[in-house]
Amino acid sequence: MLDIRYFAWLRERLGTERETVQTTAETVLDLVAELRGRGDAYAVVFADLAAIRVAVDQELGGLDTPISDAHEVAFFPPMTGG
Amino acid sequence: MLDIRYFAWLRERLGTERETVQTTAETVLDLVAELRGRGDAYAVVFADLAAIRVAVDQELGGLDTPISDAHEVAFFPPMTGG
Amino acid sequence: MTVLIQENSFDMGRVLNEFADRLSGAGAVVSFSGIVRDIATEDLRAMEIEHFPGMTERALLAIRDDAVARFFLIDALILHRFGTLTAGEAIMMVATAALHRTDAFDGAVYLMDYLKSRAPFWKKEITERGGRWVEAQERDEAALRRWSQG
Amino acid sequence: MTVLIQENSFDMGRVLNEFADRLSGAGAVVSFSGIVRDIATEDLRAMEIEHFPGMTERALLAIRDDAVARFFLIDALILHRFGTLTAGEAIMMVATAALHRTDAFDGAVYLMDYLKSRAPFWKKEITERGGRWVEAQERDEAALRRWSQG
Repeated sequence: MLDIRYFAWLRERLGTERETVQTTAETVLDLVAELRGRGDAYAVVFADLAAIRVAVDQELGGLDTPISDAHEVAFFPPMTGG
Repeated sequence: MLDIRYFAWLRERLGTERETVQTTAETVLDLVAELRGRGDAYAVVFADLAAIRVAVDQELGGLDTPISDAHEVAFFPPMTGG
Repeated sequence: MTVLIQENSFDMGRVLNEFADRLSGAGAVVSFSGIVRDIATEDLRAMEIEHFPGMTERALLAIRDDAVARFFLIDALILHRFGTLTAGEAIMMVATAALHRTDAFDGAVYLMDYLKSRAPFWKKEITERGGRWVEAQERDEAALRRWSQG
Repeated sequence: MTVLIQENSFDMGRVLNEFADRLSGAGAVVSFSGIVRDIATEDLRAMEIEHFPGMTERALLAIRDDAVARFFLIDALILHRFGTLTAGEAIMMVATAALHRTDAFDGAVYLMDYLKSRAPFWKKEITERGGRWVEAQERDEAALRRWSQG
Protein backbone atom coordinates (compact mmCIF):
# COMPACT_ATOMS: atom_id res chain seq x y z
CA MET A 1 0.00 0.00 0.00
CA LEU A 2 1.32 3.40 -0.97
CA ASP A 3 0.19 6.80 0.33
CA ILE A 4 -0.11 9.42 -2.36
CA ARG A 5 -0.38 13.10 -1.52
CA TYR A 6 -1.25 16.10 -3.66
CA PHE A 7 -0.59 19.77 -2.97
CA ALA A 8 -1.64 23.16 -4.36
CA TRP A 9 -3.43 23.10 -7.73
CA LEU A 10 -3.00 19.33 -8.09
CA ARG A 11 -4.92 18.87 -4.85
CA GLU A 12 -7.61 21.26 -6.04
CA ARG A 13 -8.00 19.69 -9.50
CA LEU A 14 -8.18 16.16 -8.13
CA GLY A 15 -10.39 17.15 -5.22
CA THR A 16 -8.28 15.08 -2.88
CA GLU A 17 -5.18 15.66 -0.79
CA ARG A 18 -4.38 12.07 0.03
CA GLU A 19 -5.22 8.59 -1.15
CA THR A 20 -3.87 5.10 -0.69
CA VAL A 21 -3.25 2.87 -3.69
CA GLN A 22 -2.19 -0.71 -4.22
CA THR A 23 0.54 -0.66 -6.84
CA THR A 24 3.43 -2.66 -8.26
CA ALA A 25 4.99 0.46 -9.81
CA GLU A 26 8.77 0.41 -9.54
CA THR A 27 9.42 4.07 -10.31
CA VAL A 28 7.60 7.39 -10.08
CA LEU A 29 7.04 7.24 -13.84
CA ASP A 30 5.36 3.81 -13.54
CA LEU A 31 3.09 5.23 -10.86
CA VAL A 32 2.20 8.28 -12.97
CA ALA A 33 1.23 5.94 -15.84
CA GLU A 34 -1.10 4.05 -13.51
CA LEU A 35 -2.62 7.21 -12.06
CA ARG A 36 -3.32 8.63 -15.51
CA GLY A 37 -5.67 5.67 -16.04
CA ARG A 38 -7.78 6.60 -13.01
CA GLY A 39 -9.90 9.18 -14.82
CA ASP A 40 -10.05 12.46 -16.69
CA ALA A 41 -8.95 14.66 -13.78
CA TYR A 42 -5.80 12.55 -13.39
CA ALA A 43 -5.10 12.63 -17.12
CA VAL A 44 -5.30 16.43 -17.05
CA VAL A 45 -3.17 16.83 -13.92
CA PHE A 46 -0.45 14.52 -15.21
CA ALA A 47 -0.55 15.78 -18.82
CA ASP A 48 2.55 17.98 -18.49
CA LEU A 49 5.14 16.30 -16.31
CA ALA A 50 7.50 19.27 -16.64
CA ALA A 51 5.02 21.24 -14.49
CA ILE A 52 5.10 18.71 -11.66
CA ARG A 53 7.57 17.97 -8.88
CA VAL A 54 7.68 14.83 -6.76
CA ALA A 55 8.87 13.84 -3.31
CA VAL A 56 9.38 10.21 -2.29
CA ASP A 57 9.19 9.75 1.47
CA GLN A 58 9.60 13.52 1.82
CA GLU A 59 12.77 13.77 -0.25
CA LEU A 60 12.69 15.52 -3.62
CA GLY A 61 12.95 12.98 -6.44
CA GLY A 62 12.45 12.60 -10.17
CA LEU A 63 10.48 10.44 -12.59
CA ASP A 64 13.09 7.68 -12.37
CA THR A 65 13.20 7.57 -8.55
CA PRO A 66 12.51 4.00 -7.37
CA ILE A 67 9.43 3.61 -5.16
CA SER A 68 9.29 -0.14 -4.50
CA ASP A 69 10.20 0.44 -0.84
CA ALA A 70 8.53 3.81 -0.48
CA HIS A 71 5.73 4.58 1.95
CA GLU A 72 4.63 7.88 0.50
CA VAL A 73 4.83 9.72 -2.82
CA ALA A 74 3.82 13.40 -3.05
CA PHE A 75 3.06 15.36 -6.22
CA PHE A 76 3.01 19.15 -6.38
CA PRO A 77 3.85 22.14 -8.60
CA PRO A 78 7.24 23.90 -8.52
CA MET A 79 7.65 25.36 -5.04
CA THR A 80 7.18 29.06 -4.33
CA GLY A 81 8.53 29.63 -0.85
CA GLY A 82 10.33 32.61 0.57
CA MET B 1 44.20 80.99 6.40
CA LEU B 2 43.67 77.29 6.04
CA ASP B 3 42.47 74.86 8.71
CA ILE B 4 44.36 71.59 8.71
CA ARG B 5 43.04 68.54 10.56
CA TYR B 6 44.66 65.24 11.41
CA PHE B 7 43.02 61.97 12.40
CA ALA B 8 44.01 58.59 13.84
CA TRP B 9 47.76 57.86 13.86
CA LEU B 10 48.60 61.09 12.04
CA ARG B 11 46.97 63.02 14.87
CA GLU B 12 48.87 60.95 17.45
CA ARG B 13 52.27 61.27 15.74
CA LEU B 14 51.95 65.02 15.26
CA GLY B 15 50.43 65.55 18.69
CA THR B 16 47.82 67.85 17.23
CA GLU B 17 44.38 67.41 15.74
CA ARG B 18 44.01 70.84 14.21
CA GLU B 19 46.11 73.78 13.20
CA THR B 20 45.74 76.89 11.10
CA VAL B 21 48.39 77.78 8.53
CA GLN B 22 49.03 80.64 6.17
CA THR B 23 49.81 79.17 2.78
CA THR B 24 49.92 79.91 -0.91
CA ALA B 25 49.76 76.20 -1.82
CA GLU B 26 47.61 75.60 -4.88
CA THR B 27 47.18 71.85 -4.50
CA VAL B 28 47.25 69.26 -1.76
CA LEU B 29 50.71 68.21 -2.95
CA ASP B 30 52.01 71.78 -2.58
CA LEU B 31 50.64 71.85 0.94
CA VAL B 32 52.25 68.51 1.82
CA ALA B 33 55.60 69.84 0.60
CA GLU B 34 55.24 72.86 2.90
CA LEU B 35 54.17 70.76 5.88
CA ARG B 36 57.12 68.41 5.45
CA GLY B 37 59.36 71.39 6.17
CA ARG B 38 57.74 72.01 9.56
CA GLY B 39 59.82 69.45 11.43
CA ASP B 40 60.79 65.83 11.88
CA ALA B 41 57.34 64.60 12.95
CA TYR B 42 55.84 66.05 9.78
CA ALA B 43 58.56 64.56 7.61
CA VAL B 44 57.84 61.13 9.11
CA VAL B 45 54.05 61.41 8.82
CA PHE B 46 54.21 62.55 5.22
CA ALA B 47 57.01 60.17 4.17
CA ASP B 48 54.72 57.65 2.48
CA LEU B 49 51.91 59.42 0.68
CA ALA B 50 50.36 56.12 -0.42
CA ALA B 51 49.47 55.55 3.24
CA ILE B 52 47.55 58.83 3.55
CA ARG B 53 44.13 59.98 2.43
CA VAL B 54 42.95 63.57 2.16
CA ALA B 55 39.66 65.42 2.30
CA VAL B 56 39.30 69.01 1.08
CA ASP B 57 36.33 70.77 2.68
CA GLN B 58 35.06 67.35 3.77
CA GLU B 59 35.11 65.76 0.32
CA LEU B 60 37.63 63.02 -0.45
CA GLY B 61 40.36 64.32 -2.75
CA GLY B 62 43.80 63.48 -4.07
CA LEU B 63 47.27 65.02 -4.18
CA ASP B 64 46.31 67.12 -7.20
CA THR B 65 43.10 68.51 -5.70
CA PRO B 66 43.18 72.33 -5.83
CA ILE B 67 42.98 74.06 -2.45
CA SER B 68 43.26 77.74 -3.34
CA ASP B 69 39.62 78.31 -2.34
CA ALA B 70 39.49 75.66 0.38
CA HIS B 71 38.73 76.35 4.03
CA GLU B 72 39.85 73.03 5.45
CA VAL B 73 42.16 70.18 4.48
CA ALA B 74 42.12 66.92 6.48
CA PHE B 75 44.76 64.19 6.45
CA PHE B 76 44.15 60.65 7.70
CA PRO B 77 44.95 56.98 7.07
CA PRO B 78 42.80 54.74 4.87
CA MET B 79 39.39 54.52 6.51
CA THR B 80 38.29 51.47 8.49
CA GLY B 81 34.56 51.87 9.05
CA GLY B 82 31.85 49.27 9.17
CA MET C 1 15.41 26.82 17.35
CA THR C 2 17.15 27.04 14.03
CA VAL C 3 14.02 26.31 11.97
CA LEU C 4 10.57 27.65 12.83
CA ILE C 5 7.43 26.90 10.83
CA GLN C 6 4.39 28.65 12.21
CA GLU C 7 0.98 30.06 11.37
CA ASN C 8 1.28 32.98 13.80
CA SER C 9 2.78 36.33 12.93
CA PHE C 10 6.20 37.16 14.33
CA ASP C 11 8.16 40.20 15.47
CA MET C 12 11.19 40.44 13.18
CA GLY C 13 13.14 42.70 15.55
CA ARG C 14 12.62 40.31 18.41
CA VAL C 15 13.65 37.31 16.29
CA LEU C 16 16.80 39.19 15.25
CA ASN C 17 17.65 40.14 18.84
CA GLU C 18 17.09 36.63 20.16
CA PHE C 19 19.28 35.25 17.36
CA ALA C 20 22.04 37.80 18.00
CA ASP C 21 21.93 37.41 21.80
CA ARG C 22 22.78 33.71 21.54
CA LEU C 23 25.88 34.32 19.41
CA SER C 24 29.45 34.18 20.57
CA GLY C 25 32.34 35.41 18.45
CA ALA C 26 30.33 36.67 15.48
CA GLY C 27 31.45 39.81 13.66
CA ALA C 28 28.57 40.00 11.19
CA VAL C 29 24.84 39.33 11.42
CA VAL C 30 22.55 39.51 8.37
CA SER C 31 18.77 39.23 8.33
CA PHE C 32 16.30 38.99 5.48
CA SER C 33 12.57 39.43 5.94
CA GLY C 34 10.00 38.75 3.21
CA ILE C 35 6.82 40.79 3.22
CA VAL C 36 3.52 40.19 1.37
CA ARG C 37 3.28 42.80 -1.38
CA ASP C 38 0.13 44.17 -2.90
CA ILE C 39 -0.43 43.23 -6.55
CA ALA C 40 0.10 46.06 -9.01
CA THR C 41 -3.17 45.68 -10.91
CA GLU C 42 -5.71 44.62 -8.31
CA ASP C 43 -6.32 44.43 -4.58
CA LEU C 44 -4.78 41.50 -2.83
CA ARG C 45 -7.31 40.27 -0.30
CA ALA C 46 -5.10 37.53 1.07
CA MET C 47 -2.08 35.39 0.41
CA GLU C 48 -2.61 31.73 1.29
CA ILE C 49 0.48 29.69 1.98
CA GLU C 50 0.20 25.91 1.82
CA HIS C 51 3.02 23.65 2.90
CA PHE C 52 3.87 19.98 3.40
CA PRO C 53 4.15 19.39 7.17
CA GLY C 54 6.98 17.05 7.95
CA MET C 55 8.79 17.49 4.68
CA THR C 56 8.97 21.26 5.29
CA GLU C 57 10.91 20.79 8.52
CA ARG C 58 13.30 18.31 6.87
CA ALA C 59 13.87 20.54 3.86
CA LEU C 60 14.48 23.69 5.90
CA LEU C 61 16.86 21.93 8.28
CA ALA C 62 18.83 20.52 5.34
CA ILE C 63 19.02 23.93 3.64
CA ARG C 64 20.06 25.57 6.92
CA ASP C 65 22.76 22.97 7.62
CA ASP C 66 24.08 23.23 4.04
CA ALA C 67 24.41 27.00 4.40
CA VAL C 68 26.17 26.72 7.77
CA ALA C 69 28.73 24.26 6.37
CA ARG C 70 29.26 26.04 3.07
CA PHE C 71 29.77 29.56 4.45
CA PHE C 72 31.33 28.71 7.86
CA LEU C 73 28.36 30.28 9.60
CA ILE C 74 28.39 30.54 13.37
CA ASP C 75 24.61 30.17 13.31
CA ALA C 76 21.67 30.40 10.92
CA LEU C 77 17.93 30.59 11.41
CA ILE C 78 14.92 30.11 9.11
CA LEU C 79 11.41 31.13 10.08
CA HIS C 80 8.54 30.59 7.62
CA ARG C 81 4.82 31.11 8.06
CA PHE C 82 1.91 29.21 6.48
CA GLY C 83 -1.82 29.94 6.42
CA THR C 84 -3.60 33.14 5.41
CA LEU C 85 -1.69 36.43 5.32
CA THR C 86 -2.52 39.94 4.10
CA ALA C 87 -0.47 42.62 2.33
CA GLY C 88 2.20 44.17 4.53
CA GLU C 89 2.57 41.12 6.76
CA ALA C 90 5.95 39.43 7.15
CA ILE C 91 5.93 35.93 5.58
CA MET C 92 9.34 34.69 6.51
CA MET C 93 12.78 35.58 7.80
CA VAL C 94 16.29 34.21 7.72
CA ALA C 95 19.26 35.28 9.82
CA THR C 96 22.93 34.36 9.52
CA ALA C 97 25.99 35.04 11.66
CA ALA C 98 29.63 34.74 10.62
CA LEU C 99 33.07 36.10 11.42
CA HIS C 100 33.10 38.25 8.29
CA ARG C 101 30.44 40.11 6.36
CA THR C 102 30.89 38.28 3.06
CA ASP C 103 30.02 34.89 4.53
CA ALA C 104 27.03 36.27 6.44
CA PHE C 105 25.67 37.91 3.27
CA ASP C 106 26.36 34.92 1.01
CA GLY C 107 24.81 32.56 3.54
CA ALA C 108 21.60 34.61 3.69
CA VAL C 109 21.38 34.85 -0.11
CA TYR C 110 21.92 31.08 -0.35
CA LEU C 111 19.19 30.38 2.20
CA MET C 112 16.76 32.57 0.27
CA ASP C 113 17.62 31.05 -3.10
CA TYR C 114 16.96 27.55 -1.78
CA LEU C 115 13.85 28.54 0.16
CA LYS C 116 12.31 30.00 -2.98
CA SER C 117 12.50 26.82 -5.04
CA ARG C 118 13.41 23.87 -2.82
CA ALA C 119 11.19 24.16 0.24
CA PRO C 120 7.63 22.76 -0.09
CA PHE C 121 5.61 25.96 0.15
CA TRP C 122 3.02 27.12 -2.38
CA LYS C 123 1.53 30.60 -2.48
CA LYS C 124 -1.94 31.47 -3.69
CA GLU C 125 -3.06 35.06 -4.22
CA ILE C 126 -6.70 35.79 -3.42
CA THR C 127 -8.26 38.82 -5.13
CA GLU C 128 -11.83 39.85 -5.89
CA ARG C 129 -11.53 37.79 -9.07
CA GLY C 130 -10.72 34.63 -7.14
CA GLY C 131 -7.60 32.64 -6.34
CA ARG C 132 -4.44 32.28 -8.42
CA TRP C 133 -1.48 30.05 -7.62
CA VAL C 134 1.76 31.99 -7.80
CA GLU C 135 3.96 30.53 -10.52
CA ALA C 136 7.59 29.69 -9.98
CA GLN C 137 9.97 32.10 -11.69
CA GLU C 138 12.69 31.03 -14.07
CA ARG C 139 14.92 33.67 -12.43
CA ASP C 140 14.66 31.75 -9.15
CA GLU C 141 15.96 28.59 -10.84
CA ALA C 142 18.71 30.68 -12.42
CA ALA C 143 19.63 32.02 -8.97
CA LEU C 144 19.98 28.44 -7.72
CA ARG C 145 22.24 27.42 -10.58
CA ARG C 146 24.84 30.00 -9.54
CA TRP C 147 25.61 27.96 -6.44
CA SER C 148 26.53 24.83 -8.41
CA GLN C 149 29.04 26.64 -10.62
CA GLY C 150 32.65 27.21 -9.69
CA MET D 1 16.43 59.33 10.15
CA THR D 2 18.26 57.65 7.33
CA VAL D 3 21.73 58.23 8.81
CA LEU D 4 22.50 57.98 12.52
CA ILE D 5 25.93 58.61 14.04
CA GLN D 6 25.97 58.08 17.76
CA GLU D 7 28.14 57.18 20.73
CA ASN D 8 25.37 55.27 22.54
CA SER D 9 24.65 51.60 22.05
CA PHE D 10 21.55 50.65 20.07
CA ASP D 11 18.99 47.85 19.97
CA MET D 12 19.31 46.23 16.53
CA GLY D 13 15.88 44.58 16.70
CA ARG D 14 14.24 47.87 17.55
CA VAL D 15 16.08 49.68 14.75
CA LEU D 16 14.96 46.97 12.30
CA ASN D 17 11.34 47.17 13.45
CA GLU D 18 11.23 50.95 13.28
CA PHE D 19 12.72 50.82 9.79
CA ALA D 20 10.25 48.15 8.63
CA ASP D 21 7.22 49.82 10.21
CA ARG D 22 7.76 52.97 8.13
CA LEU D 23 7.82 51.05 4.83
CA SER D 24 5.04 50.85 2.30
CA GLY D 25 5.09 48.40 -0.60
CA ALA D 26 8.35 46.65 0.23
CA GLY D 27 8.67 42.91 -0.39
CA ALA D 28 12.17 42.47 1.00
CA VAL D 29 14.02 43.91 4.00
CA VAL D 30 17.70 43.17 4.65
CA SER D 31 19.73 44.18 7.70
CA PHE D 32 23.42 43.91 8.47
CA SER D 33 24.87 44.41 11.94
CA GLY D 34 28.57 44.61 12.66
CA ILE D 35 29.81 43.37 16.03
CA VAL D 36 33.16 43.94 17.79
CA ARG D 37 35.05 40.65 17.70
CA ASP D 38 37.65 39.48 20.15
CA ILE D 39 41.17 39.20 18.75
CA ALA D 40 42.40 35.65 18.20
CA THR D 41 45.70 35.99 20.01
CA GLU D 42 45.04 38.35 22.88
CA ASP D 43 42.28 39.93 24.93
CA LEU D 44 40.63 42.92 23.38
CA ARG D 45 40.07 45.44 26.15
CA ALA D 46 38.35 47.97 23.96
CA MET D 47 37.80 49.13 20.42
CA GLU D 48 38.07 52.88 19.99
CA ILE D 49 36.33 54.38 16.99
CA GLU D 50 37.37 57.84 15.87
CA HIS D 51 35.48 59.74 13.21
CA PHE D 52 35.37 63.10 11.45
CA PRO D 53 32.20 64.87 12.64
CA GLY D 54 30.56 66.73 9.80
CA MET D 55 32.30 64.84 7.04
CA THR D 56 30.94 61.57 8.43
CA GLU D 57 27.34 62.72 8.04
CA ARG D 58 27.99 63.96 4.49
CA ALA D 59 29.75 60.76 3.48
CA LEU D 60 27.10 58.45 4.93
CA LEU D 61 24.24 60.42 3.37
CA ALA D 62 25.97 60.30 -0.03
CA ILE D 63 26.62 56.54 0.25
CA ARG D 64 23.02 55.95 1.35
CA ASP D 65 21.58 58.03 -1.50
CA ASP D 66 23.82 56.30 -4.06
CA ALA D 67 22.59 52.90 -2.89
CA VAL D 68 18.94 53.97 -3.01
CA ALA D 69 19.29 55.24 -6.59
CA ARG D 70 21.40 52.36 -7.83
CA PHE D 71 19.28 49.50 -6.46
CA PHE D 72 15.82 51.14 -6.60
CA LEU D 73 15.56 50.89 -2.84
CA ILE D 74 12.35 51.94 -1.15
CA ASP D 75 14.39 53.03 1.86
CA ALA D 76 17.85 52.58 3.37
CA LEU D 77 19.32 53.32 6.77
CA ILE D 78 22.87 53.58 8.13
CA LEU D 79 23.66 53.67 11.85
CA HIS D 80 27.30 53.89 12.99
CA ARG D 81 28.73 54.32 16.47
CA PHE D 82 31.90 56.07 17.58
CA GLY D 83 33.73 56.13 20.91
CA THR D 84 34.85 53.21 23.07
CA LEU D 85 33.28 49.77 22.57
CA THR D 86 34.02 46.31 23.95
CA ALA D 87 33.89 42.82 22.40
CA GLY D 88 30.37 41.64 21.63
CA GLU D 89 28.95 45.14 21.22
CA ALA D 90 27.24 46.15 17.99
CA ILE D 91 29.26 48.82 16.13
CA MET D 92 26.97 49.61 13.25
CA MET D 93 23.98 48.54 11.24
CA VAL D 94 22.51 49.06 7.80
CA ALA D 95 19.02 48.21 6.58
CA THR D 96 17.58 48.21 3.06
CA ALA D 97 14.10 47.70 1.65
CA ALA D 98 13.15 46.89 -1.94
CA LEU D 99 10.45 45.23 -4.00
CA HIS D 100 12.63 42.17 -4.63
CA ARG D 101 15.22 40.34 -2.60
CA THR D 102 18.13 40.80 -5.01
CA ASP D 103 18.02 44.59 -4.83
CA ALA D 104 17.67 44.58 -1.04
CA PHE D 105 20.69 42.26 -0.68
CA ASP D 106 22.82 44.08 -3.26
CA GLY D 107 21.95 47.42 -1.68
CA ALA D 108 23.08 46.24 1.76
CA VAL D 109 26.32 44.76 0.40
CA TYR D 110 27.01 48.02 -1.45
CA LEU D 111 26.41 50.10 1.69
CA MET D 112 28.82 47.90 3.65
CA ASP D 113 31.52 47.96 0.96
CA TYR D 114 31.45 51.77 0.88
CA LEU D 115 31.22 52.15 4.65
CA LYS D 116 34.34 50.03 5.10
CA SER D 117 36.61 52.20 2.98
CA ARG D 118 34.91 55.49 2.15
CA ALA D 119 33.41 56.72 5.42
CA PRO D 120 35.79 58.61 7.76
CA PHE D 121 35.99 56.15 10.65
CA TRP D 122 39.18 54.73 12.14
CA LYS D 123 39.32 51.81 14.53
CA LYS D 124 41.93 51.27 17.23
CA GLU D 125 42.23 48.02 19.14
CA ILE D 126 43.27 48.34 22.78
CA THR D 127 44.89 45.28 24.38
CA GLU D 128 47.14 44.79 27.38
CA ARG D 129 50.05 45.50 25.06
CA GLY D 130 48.68 48.90 24.12
CA GLY D 131 46.81 50.40 21.20
CA ARG D 132 46.98 49.40 17.54
CA TRP D 133 45.26 51.14 14.66
CA VAL D 134 43.36 48.65 12.52
CA GLU D 135 44.79 48.60 9.03
CA ALA D 136 42.65 48.85 5.93
CA GLN D 137 42.38 45.56 4.04
CA GLU D 138 43.18 45.18 0.38
CA ARG D 139 40.15 42.89 0.09
CA ASP D 140 37.94 45.82 1.07
CA GLU D 141 39.32 47.89 -1.81
CA ALA D 142 38.80 44.88 -4.09
CA ALA D 143 35.16 44.65 -2.92
CA LEU D 144 34.67 48.29 -3.90
CA ARG D 145 36.12 47.80 -7.36
CA ARG D 146 33.40 45.25 -8.19
CA TRP D 147 30.83 48.06 -8.22
CA SER D 148 32.65 50.05 -10.90
CA GLN D 149 32.82 47.14 -13.33
CA GLY D 150 30.03 46.21 -15.69
